[in-house]
Amino acid sequence: MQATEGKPQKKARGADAPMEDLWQEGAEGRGLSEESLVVDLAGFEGPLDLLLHLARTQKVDLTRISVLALAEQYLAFIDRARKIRIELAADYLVMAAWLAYLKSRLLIPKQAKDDGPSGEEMAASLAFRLKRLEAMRDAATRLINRNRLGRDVFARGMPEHIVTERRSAFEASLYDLLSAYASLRQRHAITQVTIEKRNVWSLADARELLQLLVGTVEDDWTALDHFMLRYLSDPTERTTAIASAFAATLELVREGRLELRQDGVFQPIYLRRGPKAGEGGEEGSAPRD
Amino acid sequence: MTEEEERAEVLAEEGTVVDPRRLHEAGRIAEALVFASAGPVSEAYIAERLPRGVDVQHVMRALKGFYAGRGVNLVQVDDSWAFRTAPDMSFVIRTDETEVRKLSRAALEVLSIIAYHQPVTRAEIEDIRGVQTSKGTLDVLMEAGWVRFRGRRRSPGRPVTFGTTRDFLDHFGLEELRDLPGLDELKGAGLLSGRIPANFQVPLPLGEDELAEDEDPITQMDLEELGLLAPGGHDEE
Amino acid sequence: MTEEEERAEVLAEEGTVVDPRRLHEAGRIAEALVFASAGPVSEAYIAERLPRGVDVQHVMRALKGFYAGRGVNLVQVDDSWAFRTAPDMSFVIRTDETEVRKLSRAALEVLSIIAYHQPVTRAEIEDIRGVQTSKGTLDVLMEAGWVRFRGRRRSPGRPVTFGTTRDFLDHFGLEELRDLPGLDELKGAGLLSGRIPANFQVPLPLGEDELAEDEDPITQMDLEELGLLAPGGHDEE
Repeated sequence: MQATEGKPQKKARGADAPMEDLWQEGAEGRGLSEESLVVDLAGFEGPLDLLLHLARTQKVDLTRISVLALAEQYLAFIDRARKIRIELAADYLVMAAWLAYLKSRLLIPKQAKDDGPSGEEMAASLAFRLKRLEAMRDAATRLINRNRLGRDVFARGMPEHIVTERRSAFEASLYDLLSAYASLRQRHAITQVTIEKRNVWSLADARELLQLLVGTVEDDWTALDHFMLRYLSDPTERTTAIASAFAATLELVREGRLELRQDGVFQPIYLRRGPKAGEGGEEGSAPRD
Repeated sequence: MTEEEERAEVLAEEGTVVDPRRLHEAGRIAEALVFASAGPVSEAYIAERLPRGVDVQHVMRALKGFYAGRGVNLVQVDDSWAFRTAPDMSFVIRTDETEVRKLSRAALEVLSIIAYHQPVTRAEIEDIRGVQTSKGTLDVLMEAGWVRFRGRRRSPGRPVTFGTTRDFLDHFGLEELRDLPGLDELKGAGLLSGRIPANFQVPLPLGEDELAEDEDPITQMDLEELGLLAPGGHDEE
Repeated sequence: MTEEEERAEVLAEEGTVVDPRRLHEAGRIAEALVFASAGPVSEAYIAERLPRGVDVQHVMRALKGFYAGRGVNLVQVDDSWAFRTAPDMSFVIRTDETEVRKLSRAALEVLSIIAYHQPVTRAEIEDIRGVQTSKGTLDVLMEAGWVRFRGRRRSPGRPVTFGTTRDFLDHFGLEELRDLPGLDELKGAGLLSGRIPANFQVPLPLGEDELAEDEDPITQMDLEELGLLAPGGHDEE
């Protein structure tokens, strides 16, 4: 864009910016830098995207990358993620397994009667996929930076109606047709499904109930299950109630309103008033001393 | 028909000289037709309305040349023609209302894969990207009018194939698909096929000299760890 | 008069010397501005965007002359400028032509049901849509040439069955009915969400020329009986 006239120029930037931001955001959102290997998979679109990013850190043409080093990097990355207990999507783990296999293929001499693909073939196919993905990304960038209609190039603003080219006087695209059909069918399909309403205890429900209970708990240890059962009329609610209640108990313990004790695995959980049991229940439901 | 007209017509059919006045008139008609429309007008439609014996391609080419250096250019989009402002005029015309659809990174990637690989099935798109196409991505592209169902692949399951539309060409200022940037190089490099091309360089797997600065070469330790890599991750940093 | 001559004339009138390249550039800008605008553009607006020291009136007069003999003219409306197709071009640009209408939502729904579920009776269409279909909707689709009577169902009342036409396929860019995307593809394109029951199905439409087992071909008799012998049948009753 040439010309320096203030206003339109600024507009021009403004219009360009979102497109570029989109890309930059994508790059910045990746929690992976060369210095510190911070693990964050949020910015990546699947294992291939992550691999491509790692490959770029090798700073060589993709046809010349060391696939072995790449596999190492990826596996190290995944290890790190598991260590800090990041839940990895299955496809990341599948890729890790494949790369571990590839690594073994590359390092262990080929056996005589081995009919699987050779390590070199596997490496080549990986390099090819990375190269192809990168090529498509470059193509996308070049495409988006072309002179685009409505942004850089404009159509006649005041069109006149010319004799219609279509034989039909109606206009509709295949997309219109299909989306009409899909949403119609979907609308009816969904209204026919009735999902049985499940009674679920929310954490808030459980907390409220427990705070009520705290007032009645003596200084003696009492079993949690015991408590819960007392308030449950419907047996189907048991599981959800106990789960939510337990989570709420932990919260109350942290706040010092409750103490918990369990003698062993699968043993009943006991609770009693904590040192700060009487202090301000923020919902008015908790009795104040 | 006068003798002269007859002669002109014969000549026109032979692709030679045409009465210049007639050619001028044909140019005016074509110009008016394309100018009147905001969208591209097909060559066949224009041809039907030209005086008999005038070659539409000849007329359009002359018109294109005539407008080449002006503020408004005649451009070809597939088998159609449209007037568009010259690209270097964008800075004058841009207004506040000027807004172009913003595509997500994923949508843009899918769009370019469809453009370069068409006809392409959804499975192929996913193979190239290495991830499932999230719901709504193809939807957005179809709604924008850039992507369409093309047909079905003659293979098991007859999967639907996707391709781009004329609006796509129009939007990105392409005359035809062959004008896609870098198409020939990509083809030449075999990057538009599903299979690894024969000439694709196989990287040297043990090229230690190609390691990046922040990488260590493989050690005996690593070798021992082989096979045990998945669950543990016992090494300290 | 050529552009060059026009420019020379303007200069002579002015009595000043303006760089001809600058003048040409000013013409391009004015041209692009007027072309892209949705309404007539005021001279003041154009003037603001021209290179400094260029007189807008001279630029516009020169442009007007440039387009005078062409298929498109630059015309002045009060103090504003607009492009209009040349008056003698009205025989190609018939502005009285009916506008292309968008198909209504209801019509789209009915059309898509007919496409997927053909051969289908009116009662069945209504059953799938869950609402009554007005006669007008089917009429519109027939008028558009996308829907036709296929035959009659061999069931009580012998209801008429509907199907799509060759024009339907042409218009929507389909080679055959089997090219209509199926359940998986609709899902894949994001048109159907995952929240659909397991027994949900999208039918595979029956080809245009095949009759279903319980279907009889439609006859001339039937058409007359239905009172639907279209345009030709202006018979008195």
